[in-house]
Amino acid sequence: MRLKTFPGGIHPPDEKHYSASAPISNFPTPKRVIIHLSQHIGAPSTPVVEKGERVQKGQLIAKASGFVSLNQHASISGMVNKIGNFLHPTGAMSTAIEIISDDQNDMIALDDDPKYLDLPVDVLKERIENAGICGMGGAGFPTHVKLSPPEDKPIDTVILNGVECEPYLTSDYRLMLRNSDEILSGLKIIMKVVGAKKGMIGIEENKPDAIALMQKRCAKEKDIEVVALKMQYPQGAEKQLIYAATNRKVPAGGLPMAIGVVVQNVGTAFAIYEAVRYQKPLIDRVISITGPMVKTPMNLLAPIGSLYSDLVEHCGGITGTLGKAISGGPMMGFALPSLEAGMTKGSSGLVLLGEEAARSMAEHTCLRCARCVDICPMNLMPSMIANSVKYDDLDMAVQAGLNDCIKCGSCAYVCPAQIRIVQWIDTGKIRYAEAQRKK
Amino acid sequence: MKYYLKLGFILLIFCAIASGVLAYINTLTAPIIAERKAREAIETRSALIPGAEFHEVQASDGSIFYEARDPETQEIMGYTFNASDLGYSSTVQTMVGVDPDFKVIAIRIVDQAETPGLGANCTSPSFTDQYKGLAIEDLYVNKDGGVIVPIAGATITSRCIANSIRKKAIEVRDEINQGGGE
Amino acid sequence: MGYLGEIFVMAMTAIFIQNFVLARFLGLCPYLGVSKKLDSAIGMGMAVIFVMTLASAITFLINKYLLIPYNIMYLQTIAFILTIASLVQFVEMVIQKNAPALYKSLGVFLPLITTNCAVLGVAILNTTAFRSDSVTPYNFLDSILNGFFSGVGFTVVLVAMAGLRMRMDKADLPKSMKGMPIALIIAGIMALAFYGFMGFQI
Amino acid sequence: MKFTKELTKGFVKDNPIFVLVLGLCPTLAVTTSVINGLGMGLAATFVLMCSNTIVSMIKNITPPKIRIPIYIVVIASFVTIVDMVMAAYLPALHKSLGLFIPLIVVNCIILGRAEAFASKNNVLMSIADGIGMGLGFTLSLVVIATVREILGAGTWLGMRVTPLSYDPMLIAILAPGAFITLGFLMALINMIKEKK
Amino acid sequence: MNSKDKLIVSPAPHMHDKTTIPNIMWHVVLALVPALLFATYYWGFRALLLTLTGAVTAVVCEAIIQKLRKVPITVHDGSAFLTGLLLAFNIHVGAPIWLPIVGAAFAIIVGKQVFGGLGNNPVNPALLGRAFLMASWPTRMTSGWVAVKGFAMSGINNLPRIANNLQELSPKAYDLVTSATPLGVAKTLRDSSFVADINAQAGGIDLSGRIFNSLTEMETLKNLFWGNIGGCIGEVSAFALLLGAAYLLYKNIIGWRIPLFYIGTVFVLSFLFGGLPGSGSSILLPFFHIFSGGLLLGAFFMATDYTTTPLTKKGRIVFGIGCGLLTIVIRLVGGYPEGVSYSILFMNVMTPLIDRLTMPKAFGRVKK
Amino acid sequence: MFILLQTTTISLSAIGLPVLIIGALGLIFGLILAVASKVFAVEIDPRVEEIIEVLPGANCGACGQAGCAGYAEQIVNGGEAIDKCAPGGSDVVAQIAQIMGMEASSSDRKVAVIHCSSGGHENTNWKYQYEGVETCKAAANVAGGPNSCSWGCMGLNDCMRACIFDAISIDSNGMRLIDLEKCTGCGACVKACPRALIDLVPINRNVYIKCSSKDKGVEARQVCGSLHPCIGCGICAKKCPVDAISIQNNLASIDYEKCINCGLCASACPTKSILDLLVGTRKQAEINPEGCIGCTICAKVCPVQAISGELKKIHEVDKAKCIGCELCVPKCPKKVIEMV
Ligand SMILES: Cc1cc2nc3c(=O)[nH]c(=O)nc-3n(C[C@H](O)[C@H](O)[C@H](O)COP(=O)(O)O)c2cc1C
Ligand SMILES: Cc1cc2nc3c(=O)[nH]c(=O)nc-3n(C[C@H](O)[C@H](O)[C@H](O)COP(=O)(O)O)c2cc1C
Ligand SMILES: Cc1cc2nc3c(=O)[nH]c(=O)nc-3n(C[C@H](O)[C@H](O)[C@H](O)COP(=O)(O)O)c2cc1C
Ligand SMILES: Cc1cc2nc3c(=O)[nH]c(=O)nc-3n(C[C@H](O)[C@H](O)[C@H](O)CO)c2cc1C
Ligand code: SF4
Ligand code: SF4
Ligand code: SF4
Ligand code: SF4
Ligand code: FES
Repeated sequence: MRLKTFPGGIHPPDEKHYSASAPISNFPTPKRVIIHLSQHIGAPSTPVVEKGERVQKGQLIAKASGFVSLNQHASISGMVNKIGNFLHPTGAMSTAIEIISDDQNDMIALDDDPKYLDLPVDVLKERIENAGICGMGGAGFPTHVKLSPPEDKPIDTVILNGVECEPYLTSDYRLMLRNSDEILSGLKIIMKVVGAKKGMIGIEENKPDAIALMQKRCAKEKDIEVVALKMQYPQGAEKQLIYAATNRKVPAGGLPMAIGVVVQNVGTAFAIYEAVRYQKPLIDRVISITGPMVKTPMNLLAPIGSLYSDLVEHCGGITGTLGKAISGGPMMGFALPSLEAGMTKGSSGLVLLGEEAARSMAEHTCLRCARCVDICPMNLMPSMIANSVKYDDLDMAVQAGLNDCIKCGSCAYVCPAQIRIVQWIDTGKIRYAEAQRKK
Repeated sequence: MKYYLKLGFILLIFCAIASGVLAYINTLTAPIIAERKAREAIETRSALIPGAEFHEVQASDGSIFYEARDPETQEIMGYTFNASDLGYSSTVQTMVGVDPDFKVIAIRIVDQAETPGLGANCTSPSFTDQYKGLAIEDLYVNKDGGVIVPIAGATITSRCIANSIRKKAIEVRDEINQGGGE
Repeated sequence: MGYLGEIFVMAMTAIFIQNFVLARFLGLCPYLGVSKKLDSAIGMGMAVIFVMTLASAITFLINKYLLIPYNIMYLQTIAFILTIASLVQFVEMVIQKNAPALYKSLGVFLPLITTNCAVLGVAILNTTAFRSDSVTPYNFLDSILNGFFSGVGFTVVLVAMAGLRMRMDKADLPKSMKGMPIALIIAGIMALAFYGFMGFQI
Repeated sequence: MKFTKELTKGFVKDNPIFVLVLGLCPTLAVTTSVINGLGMGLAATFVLMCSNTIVSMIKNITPPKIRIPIYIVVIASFVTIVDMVMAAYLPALHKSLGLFIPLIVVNCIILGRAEAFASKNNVLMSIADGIGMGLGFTLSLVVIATVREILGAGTWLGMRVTPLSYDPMLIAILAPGAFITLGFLMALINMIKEKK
Repeated sequence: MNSKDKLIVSPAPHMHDKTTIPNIMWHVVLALVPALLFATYYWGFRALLLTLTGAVTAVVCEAIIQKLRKVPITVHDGSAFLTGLLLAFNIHVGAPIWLPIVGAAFAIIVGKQVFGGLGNNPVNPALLGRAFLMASWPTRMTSGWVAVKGFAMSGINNLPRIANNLQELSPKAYDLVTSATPLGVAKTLRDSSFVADINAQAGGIDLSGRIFNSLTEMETLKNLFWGNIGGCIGEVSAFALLLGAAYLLYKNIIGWRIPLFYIGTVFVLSFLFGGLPGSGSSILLPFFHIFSGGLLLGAFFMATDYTTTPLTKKGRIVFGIGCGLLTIVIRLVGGYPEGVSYSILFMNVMTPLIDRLTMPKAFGRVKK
Repeated sequence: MFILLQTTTISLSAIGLPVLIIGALGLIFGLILAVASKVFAVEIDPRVEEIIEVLPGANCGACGQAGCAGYAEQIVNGGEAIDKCAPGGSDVVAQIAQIMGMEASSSDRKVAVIHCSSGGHENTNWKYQYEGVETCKAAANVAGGPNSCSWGCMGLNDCMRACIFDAISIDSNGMRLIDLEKCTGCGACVKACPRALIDLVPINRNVYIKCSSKDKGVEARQVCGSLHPCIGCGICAKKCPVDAISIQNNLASIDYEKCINCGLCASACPTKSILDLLVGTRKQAEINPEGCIGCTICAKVCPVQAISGELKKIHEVDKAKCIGCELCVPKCPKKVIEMV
């Protein structure tokens, strides 16, 4: 069978060998956690605890400040030490709640509800909302919002995103191997919530055991299909995945629901399952600590807010001189100025690179080689966008696709002139927003 | 309405004065120009067939050529005519003098706008002198089997000159022969 | 070769082989002045086509029915330029009043063209031009067509120039080359590229 | 003095070609040789001077609505005079300048100066302006033609100035060479300006 | 900066493909080596000398200009070397040594550096250099060509097949087939007065038709393929060029669109119109047009120059077709026997417009 | 072209005919244009008309617009610069400026000032090694910017590139320096700086706060590389004789409506984060006893009470106190105060 995929795209080395064979292990309760109020797209959450207050594991410490916002829960028990500015995994400073562990590890009570699938949709949604779940595939969109499509946009298909096309990262992969049943249950919950008939799980061919396992689990499910995909970056991007799996194109500027699709990360599905069945808030997730500089790369189930430095310590520390620490994957992740950042619900990995690998070459003038144009999965003109932004021609940049870019980084990856196309595009988007505001 | 008329009238005055002045100057220069042109033509002809007296002849197709006669004996010394054809980037016009046997006496390029340094070199004597004494049937550049060495890098121009003279000369000869026959 | 063939030759000659700008050196001021933006270049080009066609027609008539019969060819320059200037100004006023949309995209360029060598140039050249057999002088229709195609030729290089210059706006040119120098060098390069059409035997 | 100022400004400060970039068609078309450049320059100077004079004389009796046609008529008259005189006395030059003599009419410098200067200044100043601008124009033409003639034909004013072994670079006297030469000359001027 | 001990932070992506500019350029140079070897084999040391002279001049000029401009000197990236190399490839081996020097200097200075260097030039510098040489010293560029030892310039070796005693029958025809390049012969055979002449000289037999047939027969095509003809240094052997082209295609350095549509257009048009006026067509005709002249060199190595060709996929198709069309038009009715360089130059000039008109629609965007 | 009149005598027809014909053409066209200008008249902004009048009417296109009328239109409605007309030269520019009412007087012109002394180059403490697009705007967006101070200059010169008048340069300390002569106050740099460090200040004000940090004092000291951060201590505000300084969010700012250029704040600032351009060049007031009538006005305006004297008695300046603000000089009714 010809594997499905999308037009364009690149083939970076997948580098998953560092951590692919490490099963998920538990990260012991850390000394302190830093829980950011902005772990998601939308308004930052509002703290409901004060400095000096003791909190239980799982206790609500910040609540959503609007519909498109999120609840945050304590991921360990202990004392609220400070509410202030801390390093965010995106590299910038941002407001967070610091909790110092008291090693009690007492958790709020959970109750099991094995008949969860019979609950009414409202209750399901409410449990998801209460649990503070946002997308765990990277963008961090509040899941309860995504699962409330307007009436006039019926959803017929839910796709679980198990692609994990970013090099190095293996958290979704290991999660699929460990919790395949739970993920499947999560998918069924999502399908029920949005009323979809069909479910799909998209997995790339470089994870054959995950494909096999999922196929085995789905063997009896008529409405659920495992879609094996050709290896190609950025297959995991929503629009590309939808096209690969269903041949439908999300309209530019539109959302997947416009064509009746909802995409959720497999980790999100797992969190949804836990939230619905046990009413467990989202307080931990699987994260890959990997890369050539990590002594023993691992996939850790760690409390949200754990410091990257602690996680690295747990993995045996750093070998050699650290050049760059990337929160997320190397294609879209953020380089950090230090490891003292608390992980968020969207932190799927930390990649540590040596000096050599971290260095990049200086920008040259665009050669117009058109490699970027050829591989752009969104069919844009990356070089033209970058150059137009550089010379302040925003109109041209928009015509060349500024606003359609998903910032996958494929263009910058292939550019022989080392042009930081994505950074130019980012700058362009900021300037464009400024210009729009002025109008 | 009066205002418009006034405007029109002012412009009229200006135009009138201007054209009056120009017309006057024209009456001064026109004769000089005309005379110069005529003189040039005569000079060229005389240079081609020195010492002759020229008589205009109208060919049956309306074109004009000249009979050169000895001013004393009235013996025909030859003919001159203009030949032209499209060269590389312009029409090249040549004035040719031939003897009564239609062997070339001399040629002169009278008008051309070929590429300077290339085709435009056709006016140089080193090119035109080659024609002297050639029979009109032999007017080919060497690439076409004749003896005329083309101007370096401008075969097209050279070829056009040779060909135009040959064709025109044959026409003129036929004309004369016919006329003579009658 | 029928008349269609003649038209084809005329078009090829005017557009590519004897391009007004690149080979005849006419209309250089707008070529270098109005080629900074693609949109204005297109507007200008259209306006030039219009004016050149119109001027070819009217000057042909003036030449044929006024200047030649009364033997005052030496007044050609003054008669032509007066006619062209007045006519264009008149047309401009008409368009501005009656078709504001057209005026915006095209009419605004009209005054720019009045005093442009290309227009007077085509008018004068028409009076001495021959068809491809190099004996038949241009008739009324020939003149109009020649004016039209010459305008098209102008437009083609003007628009191409605008494209190239917009690319140069986004390049790290040496400081001293910015502006006119680079435009002139591009013009030279274009002229060289058009040499491919030289010596066509059509 | 104001008169000398008006006279000399066209040479460098307001040079019509290198600074104002006007009247490019004749500039590029006739500068294949110095003699042509000189001829064209002087012809334009004459027209410029005369038309400036007349325009400045009649400035008070021209109604604005038909100002331009009147100026054009004035200019065209002088152009025609130049044309006829040149044809009569300098036939060779007349032939090589060809079409570009009548086209002096539409040379932007001339109408521009008539409008911008002569129609607002007195006769003396207008004459100074006309001569100055005209000579500036001529000067530029000669400079360009010098470069082109030497490179492209190996001669200057018809005299051979290069060693016989020099194989002239034809392109300099062809169309592309005209553009490129002017481009580089202007870049040179920019460079000198920057240094200052 | 006093930050050497700090972590490196840069925007995503943090991985990069290994391909760099020098990498690409030197690969292209490598792909041209077979052609250079063939030329050296055929014409001896002089071919090598001219080529290297061109390349080195280009490098030196680029270095000098960059020094004057006070920008980093980047001659190691090979683009100047490549420009010089390709320029010299477009000159015939009989040319004086100063020709590639002057041409390369012009190509680099006017063709590239005045625009700010690599990536900014509007037209192909090497071809601009060639056009400059053609316009400046047409005689030098078009005379003094040298045939490969033991072969005729036109590639027609089997003269008896045309006529046993061609030299006596028609000296003009003999001259033509021995001393003109294949395209030169084809062009001359389109001159009706010439054709009438030689046919008359030969006493009424269709000499021109015979010559043309010999030109397009298998044996001559073989000579064209291996390079046993007269021509410019780089274009001589179709085989060597195809070898290099295959390497570049395999390495993904050049795309397939431009060469395919360029050659495809030439194929179709020459099949339809490539014969002598009035004579029929043959499937060998396109091959004659493709293997002769600089078409393969142009299509694979010069029409694919990144900087001067369209960015968009559709644009590259338009570009290829445009080049093919112009090449054939110039070859058949133009003023030169060969039209590759001018057609590419012309399309270079049109490139910004093509790019504009063929902007792709973003994924998911519908046509208005 | 010249089919010639073969007459040598000046005949009537040789001159009369052309006069008639061209004259008629002139009459016709004059009429047409005159009538058309009435019939097809279009309302336009009178300023556009005025500018058209002023422009040379050569329609050469040198301005890049569609002829003179197009340019005039663009000046009035499109915000085009007024100095683009090549044939017109400088006279025309002046005339257009008048029509557009654009003459700016030079005394109250504003110039740009950079409120940061780190210069983002040698002096800053770095948070990380930045590798990326070398513009401030782009860098500001990568992990909050490469310098530790999140308020300070990153030194990637967006301002310098934005200035088309070449007014910004880098001094030997790596600081961005604005040439007050060249600066036209166009504000391009103000817009360009992503950290909003640049501000337009009247040219006759010579004391600036060279910091924009809103961090608390301790923090500011830690992160600032230049060691001249504003720590918001408020000493300057207390020292200011005219209350021109206010402290908000740990940062001092000067109200230039009030500032008198005395420089007291600059000398008082413990972290030396106030720049005083006039330091060392200030003169002190001296009262010429000959003319002093003892009106006490000067003593009243002096912000530092450096002038003393009784009513109707000769006043004196206490050199130890005078700060050289020159406030007294213009107030003296007898004009006997001089700065020496
Ligand atoms: C402003 C905004 C509004 C969104 N609204 C919805 C929504 O109403 N329904 C939905 O299913 N997804 C919604 N999404 C989520 C997107 O479909 C998508 O999942 C999210 O942007 C992350 O996708 P990515 O990681 O591929 O970028 C929204 C996203 C954004 C940024
Ligand atoms: C370039 C790119 C690559 C992505 N790769 C993945 C991926 O490998 N796995 C994944 O789950 N989400 C990936 N995403 C995010 C998805 O687009 C989408 O947001 C997500 O699957 C939605 O699920 P969630 O809301 O549960 O996170 C990627 C997004 C982009 C823009
Ligand atoms: C810029 C340029 C100008 C040319 N001008 C002429 C010309 O005026 N006359 C001409 O016959 N060929 C001209 N040619 C054509 C070439 O020189 C052509 O190769 C030549 O005519 C062939 O003749 P050959 O066999 O003597 O080299 C010109 C070519 C170029 C590139
Ligand atoms: C596939 C390929 C083809 C190239 N072809 C040319 C060429 O034809 N002429 C040339 O001067 N440079 C060529 N270059 C080199 C380089 O692109 C050239 O110097 C730039 O045009 C200068 O900006 C080529 C480079 C590549 C990668
Ligand atoms: S332009 Fe945007 S969508 Fe296209 S390859 Fe680059 S980052 Fe990806
Ligand atoms: S890949 Fe880089 S060099 Fe190539 S066109 Fe895109 S931006 Fe330019
Ligand atoms: S950009 Fe404007 S305000 Fe800023 S320094 Fe330059 S001239 Fe002054
Ligand atoms: S723009 Fe702002 S941050 Fe950048 S160098 Fe200038 S003052 Fe500093
Ligand atoms: S001189 Fe200005 S357009 Fe020709």
